[in-house]
Amino acid sequence: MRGPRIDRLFPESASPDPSGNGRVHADDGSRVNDFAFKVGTVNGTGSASANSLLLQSIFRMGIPVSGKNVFPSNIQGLPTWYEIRVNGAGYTARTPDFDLVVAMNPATYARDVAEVRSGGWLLYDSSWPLDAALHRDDVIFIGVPLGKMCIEAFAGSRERTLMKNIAYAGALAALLGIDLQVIGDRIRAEFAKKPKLIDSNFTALHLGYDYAREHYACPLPIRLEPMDATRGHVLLDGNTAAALGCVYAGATVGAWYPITPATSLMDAFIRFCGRYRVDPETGERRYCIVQAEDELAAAGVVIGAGWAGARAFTPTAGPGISLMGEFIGLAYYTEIPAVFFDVQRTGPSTGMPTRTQQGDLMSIAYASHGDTKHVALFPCDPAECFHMAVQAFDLAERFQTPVFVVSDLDIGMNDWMVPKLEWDDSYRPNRGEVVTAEQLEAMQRFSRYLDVDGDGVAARSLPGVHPNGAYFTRGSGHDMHAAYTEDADAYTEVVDRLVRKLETAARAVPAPELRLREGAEAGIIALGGTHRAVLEAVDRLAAEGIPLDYLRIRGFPFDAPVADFLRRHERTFVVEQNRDGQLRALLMLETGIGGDRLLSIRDYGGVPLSARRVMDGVHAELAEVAA
Amino acid sequence: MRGPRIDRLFPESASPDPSGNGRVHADDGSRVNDFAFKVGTVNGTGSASANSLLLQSIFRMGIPVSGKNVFPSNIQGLPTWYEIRVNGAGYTARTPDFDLVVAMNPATYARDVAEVRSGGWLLYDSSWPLDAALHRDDVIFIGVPLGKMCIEAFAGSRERTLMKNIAYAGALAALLGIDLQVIGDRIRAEFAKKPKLIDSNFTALHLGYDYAREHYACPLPIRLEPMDATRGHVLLDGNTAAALGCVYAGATVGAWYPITPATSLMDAFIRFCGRYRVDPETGERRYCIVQAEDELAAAGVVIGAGWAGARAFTPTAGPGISLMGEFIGLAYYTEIPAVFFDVQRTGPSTGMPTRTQQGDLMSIAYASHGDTKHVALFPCDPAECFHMAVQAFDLAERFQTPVFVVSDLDIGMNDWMVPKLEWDDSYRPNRGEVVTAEQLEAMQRFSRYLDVDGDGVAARSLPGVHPNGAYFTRGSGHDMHAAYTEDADAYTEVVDRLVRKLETAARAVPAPELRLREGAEAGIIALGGTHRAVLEAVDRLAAEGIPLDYLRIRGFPFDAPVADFLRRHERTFVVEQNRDGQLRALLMLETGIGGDRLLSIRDYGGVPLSARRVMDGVHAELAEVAA
Amino acid sequence: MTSIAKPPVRHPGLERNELGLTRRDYEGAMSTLCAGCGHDSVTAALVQACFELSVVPHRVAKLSGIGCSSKTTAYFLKQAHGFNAVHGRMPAVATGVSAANRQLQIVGISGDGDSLSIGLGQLSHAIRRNVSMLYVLENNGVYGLTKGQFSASADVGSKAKRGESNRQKPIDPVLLALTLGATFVARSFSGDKAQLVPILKAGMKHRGFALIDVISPCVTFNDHEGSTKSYLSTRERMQEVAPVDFIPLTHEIRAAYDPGAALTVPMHDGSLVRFRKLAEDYDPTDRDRAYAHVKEHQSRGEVVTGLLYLEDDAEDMHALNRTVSAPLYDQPYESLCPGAAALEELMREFE
Amino acid sequence: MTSIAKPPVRHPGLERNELGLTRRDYEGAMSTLCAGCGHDSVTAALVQACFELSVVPHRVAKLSGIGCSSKTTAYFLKQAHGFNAVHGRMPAVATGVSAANRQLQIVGISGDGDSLSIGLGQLSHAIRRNVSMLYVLENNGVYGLTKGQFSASADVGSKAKRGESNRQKPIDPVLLALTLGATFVARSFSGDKAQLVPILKAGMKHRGFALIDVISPCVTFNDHEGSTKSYLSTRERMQEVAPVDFIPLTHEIRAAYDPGAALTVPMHDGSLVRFRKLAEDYDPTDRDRAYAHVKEHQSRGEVVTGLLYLEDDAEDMHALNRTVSAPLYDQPYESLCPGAAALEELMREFE
Ligand SMILES: Cc1ncc(C[n+]2csc(CCOP(=O)(O)OP(=O)(O)O)c2C)c(N)n1
Ligand SMILES: Cc1ncc(C[n+]2csc(CCOP(=O)(O)OP(=O)(O)O)c2C)c(N)n1
Ligand code: SF4
Ligand code: SF4
Ligand SMILES: [Mg+2]
Ligand SMILES: [Mg+2]
Repeated sequence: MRGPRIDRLFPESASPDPSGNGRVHADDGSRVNDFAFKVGTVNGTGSASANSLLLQSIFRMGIPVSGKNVFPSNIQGLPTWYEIRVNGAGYTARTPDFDLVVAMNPATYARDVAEVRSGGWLLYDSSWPLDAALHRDDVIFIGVPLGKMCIEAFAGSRERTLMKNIAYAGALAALLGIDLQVIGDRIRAEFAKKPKLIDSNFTALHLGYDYAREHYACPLPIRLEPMDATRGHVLLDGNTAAALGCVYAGATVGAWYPITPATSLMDAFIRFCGRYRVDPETGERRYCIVQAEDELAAAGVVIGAGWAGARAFTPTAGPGISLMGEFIGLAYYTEIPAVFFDVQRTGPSTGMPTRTQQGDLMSIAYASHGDTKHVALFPCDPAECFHMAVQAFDLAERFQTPVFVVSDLDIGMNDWMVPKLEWDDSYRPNRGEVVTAEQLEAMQRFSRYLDVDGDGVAARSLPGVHPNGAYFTRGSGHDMHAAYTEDADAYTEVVDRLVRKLETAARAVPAPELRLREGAEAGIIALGGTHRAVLEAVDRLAAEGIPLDYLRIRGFPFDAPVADFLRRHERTFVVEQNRDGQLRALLMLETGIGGDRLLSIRDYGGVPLSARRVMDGVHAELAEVAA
Repeated sequence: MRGPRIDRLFPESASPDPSGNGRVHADDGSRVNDFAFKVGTVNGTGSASANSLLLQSIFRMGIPVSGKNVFPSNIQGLPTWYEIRVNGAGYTARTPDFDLVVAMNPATYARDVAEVRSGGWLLYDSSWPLDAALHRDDVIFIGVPLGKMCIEAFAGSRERTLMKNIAYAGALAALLGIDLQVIGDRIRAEFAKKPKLIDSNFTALHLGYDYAREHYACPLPIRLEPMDATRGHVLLDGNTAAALGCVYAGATVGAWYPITPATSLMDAFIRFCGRYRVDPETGERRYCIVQAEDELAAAGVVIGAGWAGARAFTPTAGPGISLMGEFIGLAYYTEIPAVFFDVQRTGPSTGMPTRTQQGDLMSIAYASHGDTKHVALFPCDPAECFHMAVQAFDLAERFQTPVFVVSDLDIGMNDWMVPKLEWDDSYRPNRGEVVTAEQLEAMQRFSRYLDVDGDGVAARSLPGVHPNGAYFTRGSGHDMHAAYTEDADAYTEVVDRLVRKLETAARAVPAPELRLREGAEAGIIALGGTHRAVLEAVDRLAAEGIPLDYLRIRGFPFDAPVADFLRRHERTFVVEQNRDGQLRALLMLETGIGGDRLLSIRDYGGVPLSARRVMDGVHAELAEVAA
Repeated sequence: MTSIAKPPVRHPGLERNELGLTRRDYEGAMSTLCAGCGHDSVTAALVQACFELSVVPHRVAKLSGIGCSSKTTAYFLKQAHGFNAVHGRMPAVATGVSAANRQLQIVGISGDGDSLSIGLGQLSHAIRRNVSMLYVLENNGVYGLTKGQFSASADVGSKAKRGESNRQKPIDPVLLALTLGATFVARSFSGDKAQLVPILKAGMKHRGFALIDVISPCVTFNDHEGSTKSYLSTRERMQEVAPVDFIPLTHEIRAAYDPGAALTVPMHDGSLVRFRKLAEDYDPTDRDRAYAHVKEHQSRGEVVTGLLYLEDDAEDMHALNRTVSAPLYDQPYESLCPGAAALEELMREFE
Repeated sequence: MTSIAKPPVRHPGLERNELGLTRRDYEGAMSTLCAGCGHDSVTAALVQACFELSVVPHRVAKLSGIGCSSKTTAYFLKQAHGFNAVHGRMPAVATGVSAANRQLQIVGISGDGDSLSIGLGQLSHAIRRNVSMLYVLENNGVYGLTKGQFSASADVGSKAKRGESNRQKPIDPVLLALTLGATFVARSFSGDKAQLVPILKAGMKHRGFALIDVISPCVTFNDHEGSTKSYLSTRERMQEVAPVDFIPLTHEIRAAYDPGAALTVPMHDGSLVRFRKLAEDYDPTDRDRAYAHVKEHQSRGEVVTGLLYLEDDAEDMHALNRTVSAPLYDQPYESLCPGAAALEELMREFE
C-alpha cells in the first residue's frame, strides 16, 4: 500500500497564492487579468466560434482562462450562454460573479441584465431601442449597433447572423484589451482553408472593435495584460483527452451508442484513429468501431472483445450506465476486462442532458444486482482524463474486471487549461495474467478461476490460443475450474476471491492527492471536476484563517489513506455535485466512519461548482457546529 | 411517526419456549416431533408429489413442519433434494442437521450418506447391493427394495419410476409414524379426478409401509405424535400469497417476463384471475396480462398502466431488476406508481437461479443512475407476502413512486406454515391524491408537481379525465408545473421535494417489529426470510444466557425507530444472506451510525438460513470482542 | 432565428369543427426544433387530422421516446396528457396505457433511431400484440438530437454531412411491419400534407397497431446533396400507390356509393377508407403483394408511399385478451376483490 | 432417468478426419437436457459437421444466451472456449468477439425466446452488420427452461400443454432475416440430421451472418398433440426446397462438374454449395422469391426447410469496416500507439 502523493497534473500557476485571491490591482485602480464575463446568445447561430475565438486569444496572451458552455438540449433556436473567467493567479473554476455580460438574446435579456454584478457592464445590441424597464442604475450599459452594422456590411441573412458574433467579439477585444494581433492570427488559422471567410471575419471584427473604441473609453477598468502563465499548457476538453488516452493505451475496439455528453469522446477516437491507425497504402484499419443499437449492445460488444483479448471501451452517460447494469454484473462475475467512460450529466432519468453533475457514483460503485463492487477512476480535469484512460485499461486487464472512468459534462465538453499532454515511449500495456500457448502446452489442467498467489487474481486464457486453455465462461454459478456449480462451498470460494481481488485493486488505483495545511483541524474531501473550485476555496479559506487539509480522491475502491485521513480529522467536509451526498455515502460504507463526522457540501443544479459555493458551505457548517 | 409494534403474523406456537429448543422427550427416550430428514432424488421423476404428500400429512397431524426444496436449474435428470423439518415448538427454519436421509439418487449417494448426523438413519433402495465403501458405522442403514417391488407391482417404466417415490413415502410413514389414514385422505383428495391413480398410489404406499414394518422396528426413536399446533394455519408459498395480494389489492394489469423464482407468482395471479375475475356470462376479463418481450418492456407496461391509473405490477428477480434500472429512474422522477416484486435468487449475474439470497438490497434501494431512493417492503414469510403486496399498491399510489416487495426464493417457492390468510372487507384501496374531473373543472391551473401540504406529495391527474388535467410527463428536467426546464432552481425545487416525499414515505412503510429481552445489552437486526432462523437463534441464545433485543425491519426507507434501536445498543448484530453486508450498509447510510457498532453475520451459499448459523456467528463475534 | 420569433404551427383562419373547436385548440407548445425540420410539418398534419376528425383533445394520450422527433408530442394537443418516456421504450409504455384505459386514443411518435435501433424489439412486439394505437415514425435517416449519426434506416450509399457514406443495409420499418403481421402499414412524407392527413386519420380510427413511416427530413444534418432522406431526393423518388380519403362514420351513406373509387375498405366503426385509384393491380389488403410491390420499386430506387396495407378486422390486444370494454383503471373495486368469504374458502385448499 | 445414466452424444465408431481427430474430440460435456430434447440432436449434428469439416476445435468460439437451447454450447467442442452470456444478448457479445479476433470461427446458439423476445433487437442488428458467424436458433415455440410459456415463434392456434392455445401471430426468424438483409438463411429440423449437417457446414464457411432456424421440439413442454412445434407436426408439414451438399475447397475440382446438380454456388473460400435439385422454379439466390415461397407454403400450413437463401459475396462487418486481416487483439502495440513525438505535435493544435 502506497501513501498519498501530490499530483503533478495541476498547473503550478495555480499553486496557493498568499493573497488568497490572486487579484492584480494596477495603479489606475483597474482590475487586470482577474474578471469574468459571459455571452448570452441563441444556439445554432454561430456564436460558439466567436466565443472560442475570445477564449483562445486570451489564452494566447499567456493569461490563465477558462470557458464554460451552458447550452440547451436541442439543436437550434434556444438560449445558450458562454462564460469566460480570466484569472492571472490560475484559478479557473467557474465563478458565478460576472463583471460583464453580453446580452445578444432578446429572450433572455432581462435575466442577463440581472446577472451583471453591481458596478459591472452590460454590452447589448443597440440597433434597436432598449426596453427602459430593464435599465439598472448600478450597471453601465454599452450599446453597439451590431445588427445594423452587419446588415449594412454583409449580404444574406446567414452571414449577417454569423458575423454579428464576430462583431461582439471585436467590441470585447476593444473593451477588455484583447490583442488584435492575436485574434487576427486565430482567425487566419481558423479559416486557412476558406480565405474569403477571413475577410468577412476581419470586417466584422473591426466593426465591433472600432465602434467600441470610438464611442467608449477603452479598455474598461477590467482589462487584460499579457502574461506568461500559459506556457507549457493547452486548452483541451476531457472527451478529446480521454479518446487520446484510449488510442495511446492501444484500445482497438470501441462500441457506443450516441449520448450527450459522451458522444464527442467517440467522435474524437474515430478522428484520431483515422489519423493514426489507418494503413496509408491499403487503407486498412487497426481498429473496429461498432455503433451499437443501444447501450446494452455496446456493453456486450466491449465484453465480447475483452474476452477475446482486445482492449475495448464504451463511452456513455447515466442512462447508459443503468441500461448496462446486467452486463456489468456479467463482466464482474465472469472476470472480463472492460472499460466504461461515464461522462456524467444531471439526473435522474433523462434529467438535464446538457448540465453537469456527479450523480452516478453509487450506481457505478455497486452496479448490477447481487453482490458486486467495481473499480472507478475520477479524473479532475482533461489531463487526468488522458492519463486515467490509459490506467483504466491496465487496471481492467490486471484485475479482469469492469473499470469506470467517471468524468462529467464540465470536464468532458468544456475547454480547460491543462499542462500539455506528454507521453513516455517506454510505456507498455499491462495485460495482466494471460497464459500463453507455451504455458498451456505445459499444463496438466488449466483452472480459469484458480488464484495461485493470493492476490485474488486468477490467470486467464484467450480463445483460439491453445486447446488446453479452453474453458466455459458463464454468468451462472461456477467453481474455480469454471465448471457449473450449485454447490454452496464451490460458489462461495469464487465470490470470496472476488472480494480479495477488489482489495488488491484498491491498492492499485491512483492514490489520493493530499494537501496539508499548517494548523488545519478539519479536513475536506472531493473528487473529479470539483477539484479546481475546492482548491480555490481552500486557498481563500486559509487566507480567512480557516486552514483545511484537502484530500482529493482519485480512485475506488478506497485505499487505507482515505480511512486514515478521515480518522485523523474530527470533522471532514465532503464536497460533491449531487443531491444525496453519494461520495459521503461511499466514504461511510467503505471506511465504516460515522456520518456525524462527515459534513456534506452539495451543489447539484447542473452548473460547474464555484469556490464561493464551497466557502459558503464551509461557513454554514461551521456556524452550525458553533451553535 | 409510530413506534415499533409486535407483528401478529407469526404463529403463536413459535413464541419463545423456555427450554430454548422445544424438544419433547418421551418416556421411551425417543425424540417426538422434533427431527429433520431429507430425500435425495433426481428432478423430473415425480418425487415432488411424494414429498409434498409427506409434508402435508405431517401438517395435518397438527405438527408444525416445513419443507425446503433444493432443486437444480434444469428441467429433468439432475440431483434434487427435499428437506423436511418437524418441530413441535414451532421452529420451522431450515436446519442443516439431518436425523434421517433417504438416498434415492445413485449420483449423490456418497454425499447423502455423509450428511446423516452421527447416530442417524439412512434409507436406501436395497434392490441392488450397496457400495460397501460408503458404509458408516455410526449410521443405521435401512434398506427397502423399492425398485424391485415397484418393478414387480407395476408395468411401464414411467409408472414404476413414479411409484418408487410413493413407496419410499410409505416406508417413511412406517418409520416415522405418519398416520396412514391422513396420507390416504391426501392421496384420495389429490387424485379425486383420476381414480385409477388412487389404487396404484395406495399399492405403492403399502409396498413401502408394509416392508418397513416387517423388517424394522417401527417407529424409529425419531417419531411423530399428533398435536394440535397447526389449527388456524395453512401451508402456503410466498408467490401464491403475493399473487393473492395483487388480486385483493385490485391490481388489474400484470406485466412480466418469465424468470425463476418469480414465475410462479404470475402463474398464480393468472390462475386466481381466471377464477375470480372472469365474467361467467360474457367470459370478459377484468384484468390484462402482458407477457412482455423482456423485463425492460414489462417495467414499461407497468409504468404506462400506472400513469393511466391502473394498479399494475411485475414480478421478477435480480437480472430483471438490473434491466429495469432505467425505467425505475423514470418512474421515480416522473412520479408514477409501480409495484415490483423481486423474488431474490443467488447472484451476481445469472448466479444460481434455484438458490436463495438477499443480494439485491442495495440495487433496489438506490436503483437507477442519478440521485434516487425507493420504497421497499420486506416480507418475512408467505403471510406477509400477501399483506405487503396489498400495502405495496397503497404506498405506490399514495407516494406516486416505485415500490418493491423484496421476497426471495425460499419464501416465494417453498411451503411455509403460516396463519390462515384473512381479509377485512372494509378495506378500500388508497389511491393517493388524484384530482377528479370536478376538481379540475374548478381549477385555474393544475400544477402536477406542486406540493400544497408539505408532505412532498403532489396531486396527480389521470389522462382522459378532464382537459384541465392535461400535463406533460417527462424524464427530463421539469419544474413544479411539469414544464420542461434547464434552470437550476426550478430543477432543484422538484428533486428536493422528492427527498421530502421519501421522508414521509419512511413513516408510512410497515413499522419494524421489536422483541425486547430482559437484560439484553446487544441487539440483533434482520429482515425478510431469515426471520424464523433469527427468532429461533435468539430464543436459544437467551437460554444460553445471551439475551438479545431483536429488531426485524419490514420497510425502507427506515423510520426513526431503527436509528433509535441502533443508538440504544452498544453493539448490534446484523444478520443477512449476502456477501457484502448490504443491510448493514443500508443501516450505516441511512442512520449515519458507524460500522464499528454493527457486527455482521452473513450467510450466502444459497440455502435458507439456519438458527445454528446465526448462533455460530454471534458466538464468533462475541469471542472476537472478548479477545 | 430563435424559437421565440417562430410562430406556432401555421393554419388558415379559425374555422370550427363538429365540436366547435378551432385548429388552435389542437395545437401544443411552441416547437423548439430547427426551422424547417420535417417533424414540424408532421405536427401540423397531426393538428389538421385531429381537427378534421373532431377528436376530443383530452381523450388522447400522446406518447413518445427520446429524440427531436419524440419532442413532437409536446407540440400538438396541449389539452391532452403527454408522455416523453425513455429512449426507444415508448411502445411498452403505450401498451401499458392501453391496458389500463382502452378508451384513450393513443398517439405514439417516434424516430428512426428511437424505433429501429434501441427500440426495435419493443416496436416489433407492440406490432405483434396489435396494440390499438397510431404509431408515427418520423424517419430522417439520422440521429438528429445527437447531431447526425447514421440511423438504421439510412440507405446504402447515403452521404453524411461530413462526407462519409453509409455502407450498412437499412432496416425498412414498412417491410419489417408487414413481415411482423402489422394490420395497418403506411408510408408518407412530411412534405406531402395532402397524402399524410387522411392516412393519419385512418390510422387513428384503426383498431390495432397503425404504423406510419413518415419520411421527415432533418434540415440540419441530413438534407444535403447525396442524402437519400433529403426533401429533394424524397420528392424525386416518391411513388404513391393510391390517394386515399378517410370518410368518417357520419358521412358514410353519402360516400359509400362512390363509383369512381378503386377500392373502399370499411373500418370496424363503420367509417370508410377509400382508395381513389390504385397503382397497377395493387391491392392494399394483400400483405404479400404489398411487400413485393415495395421491394420491387425499392430495387428501382423508388420509394412507395401511401396506405400500403390495411387489415381492420384483426383482433387487437384487448380482443386477444378478451378484456372488458370498460377501462380497467376504473373498474369498481368490488368487481375486482373476491372478498373475505372467498379467501376463507380458498384457504381450505391450503390447510 | 438421470443424466448420469445418459450416454454422451451417440456416434458410430472412431473414424478419423483430416486432422486425425475422432468425433469424440468434437464432443463436449454431458448434456443435462431432458431425454429426447431436440436440442441434443442439434448438438449431435454440430459435432458431425465440425468433424467432417475438420474444424480445429480450439479455433472455435461458442457463444450463447440463456435457455435450455443456450446450454448446447457446453455439449460440443470441449476444446473450444465457450461463453454463456446473458439472456438474449449473445449477438452483441459475439460481435465483440469477432471485432477482437476475426480469425475465430464463431458459433452462436440461441433459442426462440432468447432470439425473438428479449434478443430480437440484438439478433436483428447482428444480421444488419453481417457479423461473420453461424447462428443456430433452436426453435421449439416455448420457453423451455422456465417451464413452457409460449414464445414469440408459437403459431396461432398451437396448443399449450395446459390446453390454452396461442392467439398472437408468430415472429418467423426466416422471414425476419430475409427482410433484414441476412446473407445466409436456412431452416431445418433437429430430427433431420441428413439435411441439417450440410447446412451447418455451409453456414460455418459462410462469410457473413448465417442464420439457421432449427425446429427443435421440446419433449417436456411442447411435443404434445395440438402443438405445431412437435416432432409429429413438423415431420408432417416439412417441405424441403432442395437437398444440399457442402463441398469443401479441397474436393472442389472433383465436385465442380456435377451434371446432376440443379445449382452450384461457390463460396468466397472456393468451397461449393450444391443444391441437388430444386423445388419448382426455386432460386436460393433470389431473396424476394425465397420470401414469397416461404410465405406461400406457410399459407398452406407447410413449413419450408432447407438452405433458403445464400449470398456469399456480400461484405461482412470487417469488410464494411475495412479492418486489418490480422486479429486486432494481438496487433503489436507499436502499431497502435502514435508515440510521444506525435503527441507533442498534436498538442500544438491545442496551444
Ligand atoms: C438510453 C439513451 N441513450 C442515448 C440517448 C441519446 N439520444 C437521444 S435522442 C437519440 C437518437 C434520436 O434519433 P431519432 O430517434 O432518429 O430522433 P431524431 O432526433 O432523428 O428525430 C439518442 C441516441 C438517450 N436519450 N437515452
Ligand atoms: C434477464 C433474464 N430474464 C429471464 C430469464 C429467465 N429465462 C431463462 S431461459 C428463458 C427463456 C428460454 O427460452 P428459449 O430461448 O426459447 O430457450 P429454450 O429453453 O426454449 O430452449 C428465460 C425467460 C433470464 N435468465 N434472464
Ligand atoms: S436536428 Fe434535425 S431532426 Fe432535430 S430538430 Fe433539427 S432538423 Fe429536426
Ligand atoms: S424443457 Fe424442453 S427444451 Fe428444455 S431440455 Fe427439456 S425438452 Fe429440452
Ligand atoms: Mg432520426
Ligand atoms: Mg424455446
